Order: sequence, then structure tokens, then C-alpha cells
Amino acid sequence: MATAAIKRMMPDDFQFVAEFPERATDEPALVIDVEGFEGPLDLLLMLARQQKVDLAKISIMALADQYLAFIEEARKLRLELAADYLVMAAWLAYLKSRLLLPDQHAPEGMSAEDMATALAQRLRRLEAIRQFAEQLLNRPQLGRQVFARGLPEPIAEIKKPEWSATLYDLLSAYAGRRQTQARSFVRMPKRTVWSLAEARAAVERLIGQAADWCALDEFLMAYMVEPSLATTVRASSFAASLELVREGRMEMHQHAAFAPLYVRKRRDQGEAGPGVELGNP
Amino acid sequence: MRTSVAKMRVIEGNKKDTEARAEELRILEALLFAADEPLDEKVLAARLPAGVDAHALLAELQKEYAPRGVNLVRVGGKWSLRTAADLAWLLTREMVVTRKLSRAAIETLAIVAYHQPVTRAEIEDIRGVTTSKGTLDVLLETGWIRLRGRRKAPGRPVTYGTSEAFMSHFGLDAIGDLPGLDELKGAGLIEQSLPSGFSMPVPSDDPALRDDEDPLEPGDLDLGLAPRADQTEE
Amino acid sequence: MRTSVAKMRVIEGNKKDTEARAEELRILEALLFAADEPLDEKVLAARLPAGVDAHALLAELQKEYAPRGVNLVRVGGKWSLRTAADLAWLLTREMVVTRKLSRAAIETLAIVAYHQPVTRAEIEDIRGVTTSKGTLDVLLETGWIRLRGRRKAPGRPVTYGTSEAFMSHFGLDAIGDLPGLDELKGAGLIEQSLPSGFSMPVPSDDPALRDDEDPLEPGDLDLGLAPRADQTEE
Repeated sequence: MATAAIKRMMPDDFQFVAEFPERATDEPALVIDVEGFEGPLDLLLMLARQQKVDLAKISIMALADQYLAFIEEARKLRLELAADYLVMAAWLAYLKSRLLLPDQHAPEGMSAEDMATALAQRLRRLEAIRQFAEQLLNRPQLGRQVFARGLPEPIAEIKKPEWSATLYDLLSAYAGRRQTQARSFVRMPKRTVWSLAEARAAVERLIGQAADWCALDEFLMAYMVEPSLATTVRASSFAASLELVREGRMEMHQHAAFAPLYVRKRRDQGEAGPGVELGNP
Repeated sequence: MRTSVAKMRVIEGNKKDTEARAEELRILEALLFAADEPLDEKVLAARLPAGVDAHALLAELQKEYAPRGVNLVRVGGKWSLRTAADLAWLLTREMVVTRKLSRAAIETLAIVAYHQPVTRAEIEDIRGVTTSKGTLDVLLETGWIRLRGRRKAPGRPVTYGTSEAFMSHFGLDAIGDLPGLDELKGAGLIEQSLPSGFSMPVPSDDPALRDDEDPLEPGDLDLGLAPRADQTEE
Repeated sequence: MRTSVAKMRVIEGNKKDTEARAEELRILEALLFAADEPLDEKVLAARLPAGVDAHALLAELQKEYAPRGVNLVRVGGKWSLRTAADLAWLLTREMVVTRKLSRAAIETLAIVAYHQPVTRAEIEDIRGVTTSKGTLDVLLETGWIRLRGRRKAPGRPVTYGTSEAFMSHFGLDAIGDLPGLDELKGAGLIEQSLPSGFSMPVPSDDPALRDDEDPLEPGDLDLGLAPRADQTEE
């Protein structure tokens, strides 16, 4: 009988009926799954729908009765009710009592009618939001009913360099480089060393043209225009001369220390001996 | 003679105009086809020759595409090409089965959409039931709702609102296009239980915070919006 | 009377055919648009009403899209909608990246400025280091130096000079405005104590070829100025 009472409260067109599985069981407590309701307001809304009137014109008194009856049934069935269902039941019992008694004085400032209206308003709001949630979900949704481009072509970023350099960068780089180069230039001497080979060639040329003794320095003058070259020209040609003398191809002569050196081609092959003569010829 | 030359010039001018128009439409078309998200009118205008009325051009393109299998729609104030809704039957076979949202989540989403900016307590007040943290998390995960700010009220609760992804997913151009919004407004059902000075009867997804909202603090976003580790694979 | 009814039937039939055709095209369009890979003719045919010649329909759709911003193309025997090739530029965004020239490049540039017309060997001689091909390429890319001609010398090396872009970038009115030795010394860029014999040329960028320069040959410019393939990555 209890089951019948609860079933009576849920008309066939109640849309959530489907959510309560029809279980082939004789356990009546499971016919209604209170968990199936989203809280006391949801339950109230379901009950209110049974009144089949505009929620604005709903009888809160009747609704309170139904809710309290429902809770009563549930208790008889020893269903575990969450605390908020009981809180709502207590509140509705209180509201009912105030609606029944003529409101002599409003202790909390809110009349019973106001409270009833507020509850009706809350129910309407929940009803509305549910209705529109459904409408929202019935809209064509992206990826369900409508589809975006399956093969989007992403925009490629092309990096275009913009070079930066200032005139200062330019000048300091140039000055710096030229300066370092100029320095390294001097240190890595353009030190034109007169190589022995050069000197020898020059001396050979000299004795080739000269018929008799001639002063080496005078001849070398031509190569010593650059003062910095004087030492290397003199040293190399002296070394080259010594070598030519040792080979017996030249004679050298100096009348005193630091006096000018004279050279000539060796004439007499027979006159062997030291090619360097000191003293006057 | 003179008139005919003038006439010819006009015709030539028109021809040039038509050609230019066609080229502009081609450009719009190419951009919209290539894009993987709805495009702003500004972004589109920037790619068109200077002085072209992008808005009028888009309207023309929209009209051209209206009878076709692909339509040009406005979502969240931006433009996007989408398959025609009536061809859903054709394409749903290919659709990726997305997780169905729970009733609680759908209701919560609707409340956020119609009542934004809204706090969790306000959502609970409307639903008459406590909202589990999980429900809001699931919605944040879909990317359809977002944390907006904090209500200037005791406890400084976080306010929720819908995102651009929400608009794009449900094909809404503006929040005012929500179904039944006018009905809700008319019935006075949209008002929130706000301090009287703050009553704002119309939902708004304007990113600008309302007077009764404070900005989020740096940590807030980490809590709610950061993708969870197990989500990146999806 | 009978004939007219028959005629009407034919017209209606045609109309129905046209409508059916349009619907088939819509279906193709939507399928191709939403697909995330090029589609096979077989796959497409399977989605069309039985008996429809998918191949002919595709050809028709291809023709329809041919003048538009998006074209229907065949890739690997399958069909796909793609942005028209001539609109590829739309799908690129140029980002200006400011880059600093390397020290080698700045030195080389300065040497070209002061010593132009100058060959690579001469630049190397002045810098005392080998100049990589890349350095000159970067400078050519900046547009600040240009190939002038070829030196009348063994190997006929290319001569480099500065361009107008160089002048405008560095705010020079004439190349002669580049500071000379005394000015550089005055600015503290060169120390007073320099080996004697240190000299700086008086720069000149007269476009007229010098006596020791030959004009460039047609191929020279291609070789030097075309951006190298591996360069865009830099």
C-alpha cells in the first residue's frame, strides 16, 4: 500500500520516471530512490508538477502536505533520508502552521504569504533553469551536430630579420680593427731582413762587374736608402762575403779595424791561401 | 559618343569593383576555412585591403554560404565556418563520443550561463542542493566555465562565468542569445539574491569585472583552471 | 492539356533533380569540410544517396570551388578542401625579429664602407682574418652592401660597395660624412699613438665603376643576392 501511495505521487508522464530503474524486486523500499532527486527542492518541484497548474498559482499549502506525506511514507519504509530533506520537512510544517493560523504578528518580519511566494518563486526558477538547460543542450553543439574545419591550415610565422647596428658600432668596430692590425703590422716587423741569399746574390753581382778592389759599403749604399735596413744589409752582405771568400771565389781586404772593406773577384786560382788579408794591399 | 565612353568607363569601373569584391570574398573565405578557431572581425579586416568594409563583406559571405553544406556563423562575436546543422545525421557517425555531463553538471552550467557572474552558494540556492566540488571541476575542465573574480562579500567567494569556448560550442553569438532568456527576465526569475545595491538582472559574460567583483588573486587560477595532469592526454 | 501536365511534370522532375543535386553537393561539402584527412571517393560515395555518381559530383564541386578562396583538390588520389594556392600568403604572418649583426659583420661592413670598392681578399687583408662567406651573405641580406663589379685582376674577384639603404640606415647624407682619422682620434676611438704610416682612405661610393673594375655579369647578382635556403633558419 505504501508503494501504491508513492506511485500515485509519480504520474506516468513524470519525466524522471525513467531514471528509476524498474527493478523486479519485492523490496518496496527500493522503488523510490531518494538519491534520484537532486535535493528537497527537486522533490518539491516534482510534487508541484503533479498539481498540474502554473507554478505561479501553486498551492503551497497543498504542496507542503504532499511533501510531508511523502516524507512520512519514506519514513515508514525506513528509507534513509538526508538531513536536508528533513530540514525542508520541518520548515514546511512550520510554514503550514503559519499559513493556517491567521498572521496576527509577523515575528521575523516576513509574512507566511511572503514565505510561500518566495518558495514558489524558487521552484519556478529551478523549473525554468531546467527547461532552458534542456533547450541549451538541444542546440546544435560543436563536435556533435555541427563541425568545424577538420583540417585547419595553421598560420605560419615567417621571421623577417631586421638588422640593427648603429653608426657607433660601425666606427668603433672599424677603428678597433684597424688599430689592432696596424699594431700587429709593426711588431711583426716588416723587418725587412736582407736574407743571406739576397746578400750573396748582390755581392756576386758586385764582384762580377767590378774589375778591381771596390769598397763594399759604397756598393751597398744603394740598398741602404732606408736607414732601418742599414744594419741588416751590412751584416748579411758581410756574412755572404765571408762565405764567398771561404769558397775561394772572392778576396776581401781591410786595412784596419773598422776601416772600409774592399772586395774583388779572386783572380789567380793558383794563389791559394786565406782570402782575407789584413793590412794594405 | 561621349556618353558611350562614359558609360563604358562606368561599366569598366563596375567590373573592377566586382572583381575586387570577388577577390575580397576569396580572401575572407580562405582565412575562415584555414582558421582553427572563430575569427575576430578585426583580425579579418587586417588581412583585407585597407578601407574594405569587413562587416558588410562577411554578411555577404554568410548569405552566400547560407544554403550550402557549410555555413558561416557568428559565435561569441566572432566568425566561424561550421557544417550546416541539418547535416548532423551525416556527420555524427564520425563524432568523437564525448563524456555525457551529469544532470547536476548540466544544471550548474545553465545556472552559470543565465546567472553569471554567480557564486557557488548562489548556484546551490537555485538548485536547492549542495554542489559537489567535482561538478564545478568537470565544468571547468570542459573549458565552458571559468573563474571570473571574487564577489565583494563576506568570505569573498569566487564568481563563475561562461567562456568563449562555451559560446563557440553552443553556437551562441552573444550571451543574450541564450534560449528563453527573455522569458526568464520577464518572469523576474533572473535576479540573483544579491545585496540590493548590486542587483543585475541580466547575465553578462563581459570579461570586465562588475562593481561587486574583485579580481582573482594569482593563486586562484592555479587551483581551478590549470589543466590537471591526467588531462593533457585527452 | 495533357501535354502541359506532362511538361509540368518534367519541370517538376527537373526541379526535384536540381534540388537533389544541390543536397548531394551540400553533403559532399560538409563531409569534406569536417574531415580531418583527405577522403576517398569510396568513403564519400558511401555517405551519398545510393546510385549517385560520386565522381561526377566531385568534379562539379571542384568546378564550383575553382574560382573561390578554397579549392577542392586531389591529394594522393583522395579529395580535400584546401586554401587556394595563390592565397598562401594569407596564411603566413611576417614577424619582424630584430637581430644584431655579428662583430665580424660590422667590421666587414665598415671596411666595405671606407675601402669600397673592395674585394673579399682585401677585406681579409685589412681584418687580418679570413672572412666567412656567411658574413658577406648576411650583409648582402641587410641590403646595406651590394656587389659593384669585378676587379680587373687575376681571378676577377667581385668588388663590394655600400648601398643607399646603408646611407639611410646610418643616417649619412654622403659617404664622405664618415669620420676620418682625426675625427676618430678625437672621438677616442683610435689612440693617438699609432704607427706612422697608418692611413685611412677617403671613402667614396660613386656608382660609376672605377678603371680597375669590370661590370658584373648577369649571373653574379643571382649568386650573391638570392637568399640561401638555410638562411631563413638563422
